[in-house]
Amino acid sequence: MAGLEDLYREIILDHYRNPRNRGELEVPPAKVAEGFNPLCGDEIQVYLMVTDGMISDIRIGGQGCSISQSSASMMSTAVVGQTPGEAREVLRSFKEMMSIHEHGLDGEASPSDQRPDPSGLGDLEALRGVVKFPVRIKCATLGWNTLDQVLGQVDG
Amino acid sequence: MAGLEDLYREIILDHYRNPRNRGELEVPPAKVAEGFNPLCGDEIQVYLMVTDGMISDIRIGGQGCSISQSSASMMSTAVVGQTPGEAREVLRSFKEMMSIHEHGLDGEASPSDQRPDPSGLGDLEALRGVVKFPVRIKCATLGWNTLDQVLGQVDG
Amino acid sequence: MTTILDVAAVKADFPLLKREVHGRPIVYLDSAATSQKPHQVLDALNRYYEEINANIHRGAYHIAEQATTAVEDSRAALARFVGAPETTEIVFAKNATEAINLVAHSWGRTNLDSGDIVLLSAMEHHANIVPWQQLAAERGVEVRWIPVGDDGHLDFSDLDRLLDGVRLVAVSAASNVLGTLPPIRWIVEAAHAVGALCLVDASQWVPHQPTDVTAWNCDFVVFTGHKMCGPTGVGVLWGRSDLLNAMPPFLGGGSMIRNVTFDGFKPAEVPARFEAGTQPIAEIIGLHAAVKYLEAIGMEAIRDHERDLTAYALQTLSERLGDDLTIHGPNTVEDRGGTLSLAYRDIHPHDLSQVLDQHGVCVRAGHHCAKPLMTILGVNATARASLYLYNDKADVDALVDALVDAGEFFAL
Amino acid sequence: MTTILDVAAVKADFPLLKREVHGRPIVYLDSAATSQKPHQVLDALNRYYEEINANIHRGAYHIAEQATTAVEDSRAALARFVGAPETTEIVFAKNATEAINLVAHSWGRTNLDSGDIVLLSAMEHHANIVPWQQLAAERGVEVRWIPVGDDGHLDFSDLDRLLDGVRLVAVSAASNVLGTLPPIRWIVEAAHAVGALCLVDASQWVPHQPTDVTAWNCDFVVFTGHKMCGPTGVGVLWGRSDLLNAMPPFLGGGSMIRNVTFDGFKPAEVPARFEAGTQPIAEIIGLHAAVKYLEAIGMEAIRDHERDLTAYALQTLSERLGDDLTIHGPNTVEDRGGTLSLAYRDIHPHDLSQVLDQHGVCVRAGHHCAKPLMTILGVNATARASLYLYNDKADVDALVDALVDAGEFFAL
Ligand SMILES: Cc1ncc(COP(=O)(O)O)c(C=O)c1O
Ligand SMILES: Cc1ncc(COP(=O)(O)O)c(C=O)c1O
Repeated sequence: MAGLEDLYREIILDHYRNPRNRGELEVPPAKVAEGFNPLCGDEIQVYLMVTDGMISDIRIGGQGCSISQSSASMMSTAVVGQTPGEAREVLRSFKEMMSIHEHGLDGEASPSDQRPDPSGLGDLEALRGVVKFPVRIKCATLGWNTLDQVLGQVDG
Repeated sequence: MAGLEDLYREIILDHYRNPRNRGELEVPPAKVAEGFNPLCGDEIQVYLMVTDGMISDIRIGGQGCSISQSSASMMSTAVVGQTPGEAREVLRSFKEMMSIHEHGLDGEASPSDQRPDPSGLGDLEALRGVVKFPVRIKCATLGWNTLDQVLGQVDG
Repeated sequence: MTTILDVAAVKADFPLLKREVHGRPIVYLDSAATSQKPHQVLDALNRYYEEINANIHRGAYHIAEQATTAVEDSRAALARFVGAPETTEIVFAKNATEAINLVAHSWGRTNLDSGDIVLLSAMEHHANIVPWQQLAAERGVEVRWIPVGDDGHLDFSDLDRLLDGVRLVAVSAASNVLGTLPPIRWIVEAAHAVGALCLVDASQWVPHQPTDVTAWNCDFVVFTGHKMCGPTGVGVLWGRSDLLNAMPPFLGGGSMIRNVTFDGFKPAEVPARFEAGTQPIAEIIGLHAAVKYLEAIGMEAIRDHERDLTAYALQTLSERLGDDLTIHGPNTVEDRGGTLSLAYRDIHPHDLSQVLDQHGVCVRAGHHCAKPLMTILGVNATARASLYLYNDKADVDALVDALVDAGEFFAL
Repeated sequence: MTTILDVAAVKADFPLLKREVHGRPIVYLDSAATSQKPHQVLDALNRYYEEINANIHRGAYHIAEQATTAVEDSRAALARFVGAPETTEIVFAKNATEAINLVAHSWGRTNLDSGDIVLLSAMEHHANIVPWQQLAAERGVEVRWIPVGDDGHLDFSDLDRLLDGVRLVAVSAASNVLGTLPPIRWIVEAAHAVGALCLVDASQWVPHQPTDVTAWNCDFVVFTGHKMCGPTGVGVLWGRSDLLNAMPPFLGGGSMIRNVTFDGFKPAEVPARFEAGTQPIAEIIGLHAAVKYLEAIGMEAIRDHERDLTAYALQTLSERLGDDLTIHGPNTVEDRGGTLSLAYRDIHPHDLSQVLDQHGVCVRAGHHCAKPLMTILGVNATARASLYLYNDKADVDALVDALVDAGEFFAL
């Protein structure tokens, strides 16, 4: 049985209370994409500035729950300074961590829950507990899906 | 529990084997209407000739099961020689006999099943047992609903 | 004559309410999303499958007749339950959503064209918005909105102007977010006065209050089985017979035809015309059991019980949580149902409902399929607690305790 | 490796097959209309309602998560069961009929216009006829027919000419009247060769044979839960993801949106886009239990069992009833399923099935929602006996005995 502490790790609450890289960037030169969680109405904007083939700045706008906000905040610190290709790699690893496999009716943890960290996701690992709460996965991935969209607008 | 003998009274089988007034009439001067039982595909044509305000001839065409065929045959003998108004009255009485009220899940007979004959339906009374077989009610009323249609084409 | 509802006895009828969540007894406060089911309904489903399961309207054999009769008995019971003049005015659908889509496709696409206006309230559920927006996108029908005031009531101050040129008014009898109970009879009268029809989305009304479509004098009513103690998979459209008789079919397939040839088809009579394919037979029969269950308790008793409980909730919440808590919508029980949309401090509804879940308290977090209304409230989401016949004061107390606990958790 | 089906053990799983009718054990031979349900499916329904009943995709609380997971698990299981490449290609509907209507409305009204041609077989069920005739009446789409030969097979002799200008071929994988099993893979190839898509109505296939939509290489497949040991109220559409992704929504309402504003809505991703309103949650979960049940027995074993039983039926019927009996459709088990449409002397099918009912034997009488095919057969109706995994030789014997008795009754 998953408890609150699996979901609300300290680092998550910290990013929620003190979100990193909040705000906007001027578009253009930056790019922006907007994501919705159609289930709960959360929305998020991801602003991305790529300079010399590197993510030189990223900003997060919008509203959401602690999970979507902290996940986006962590995401912003994880990808800033990376190339778009590297960011896509992190994105892929994160989404893989979030992918649910067969959950039993009794909410057992999925196999991915026990796997060691193959990807060096670092702090983002704290979000692993979200897979025990399938409904919240959409919260955790909202920012990332929006990053995916905005990355689609940049080359390389 | 209703048995076969409730449904297939001897007089019904007789009308099925020896249908009265089968055939067609020339249209015009006669009127014709066609009825379908959408559930089983049965179809029937009722030809009606009204002369001097009286049903001077009626013919039944089409195909159907013993219940729909015998019911139409009995109907034809019941209304020939009547005025359209009198035929409508028989129609009303017959449909009333056929109307199902609440049947329990265990197929108890409906109240109308026990009622004495208020209408002088005569031979048609033999069809009363059909109400114990709700699916067959559409068979029994097919000819009558078609009569209703063709009566709609005549005046008076 | 007030009937009294014995809530302990009622609660005992609902198997799910005996379960525990996270080691605590469940406190189910999400009946606006879907209600729990009494064992009487589950028994009816099992009885159907174990004794008379057969396809309907087509078999001459015994169990097929029993199944057919059971489905038609359900139709008759539903007609009585909502005060419909004719049994044939009851059309079964898979949910309220399909029922509204049926009207939008069949009546709407026959009667509405470019420039025609549909008037909705701004507190409608998406089920009563999107079908009309589809019509708008497809053929230039205009959608207009009755605004919602700060008090959570519809604002009729500009109604005359809004009604100008309107062909259909489509409103909810009870809001699934605010609990608001708009004056349906009065709205229908206003609609009819300008020659418009009125569709009432009674999804949040029929489970909680006595319903009389004849007294409402409206034209279409929809509601959904799973919110009224019935199974999932069945909804209901009631329509005035003259309207239904004039409407073309929506879904095409088996049972809705009078004849099919290589050249085309002729539709069947109403209601078969609108019931294509194998119906949700078990679900229709289960819904009948739900209606019987509700009738045995009495819709007046249910309404009174919920009103008392709502009053208790409004009072307790405000006493114990004070200004930390906002309850959206009307604040007196006279003009609201037991659906309470809450905002507690600045805790996001999703997080709130997650902490409440640890207490076994089930509330819904989200936009409740009413995004336009959310923009009026100025939020993305609310946490919604909704009461039903099986809830009691202890449930309300558990909600308040859990809210206090959530406040502490996120204040850390 | 042939798995053997233990029919006595299977029969014991089905509560309804233990009942009596008119004092005789029931002999259920109407599975083409709807199948009986094993207790495993009823148990799953009860477990859902008693333990995790909650609306899905919207609640953060525990039982809502469990219900959501259970529904998505069912989707994944169905995808595997029919060989779908992607789980998101499985769309839930209320029955096969709605699934076809979904394609006709969403894909059809986007892609077909006046003069475009839809090619159907002349043995289709009304569910796969009327939606296309509606499209024909609405926008001048032309419906063309693959004829049926005297042998009960589709007649492809003129196929090249028939395919000219065709945009969609829509055929059944198994006829619900004749038992015919048309060569789907070959038909799909022919359709694709002229740039047409192919929709397969697998309502009478999926319950009885291993299914592989990838091997068929077709574009849409529909089937219906209640014919495959599942509950009423749920059907399935499988569609190629590139097609589904390009299709607009059909029913509008909750859950199928990405966003709704006063100005309009944006649809959600596939499959949510096509699942408006509260889904048949219990039914989807019950269907999963049915899939597990069928998989545990093995679809090959079921197919082999039915083939053996059909061979036995064909032989026994002809031995004992001789020329008094006509069996419509293919007369060898290699190219037919266990659906036997019968004509016995000149006894009307309705009367036949009525007498059979007195023996506890359930067969269907009527046009089986295939009126165009009936005109080809030159009849208004047939009596149809259809076999499934729980039927045995004793059931076939009971059918023959009852037919003999009916012959005597009406010969009086
Ligand atoms: C071949 C075929 N297609 C479609 C259907 C329609 O299925 P449903 O009534 O469940 O929509 C049926 C069964 O009635 C069928 O036999
Ligand atoms: C007011 C209102 N209308 C319509 C609906 C739609 O009901 P369903 O999802 O059963 O179609 C709901 C519930 O979701 C509702 O609350």
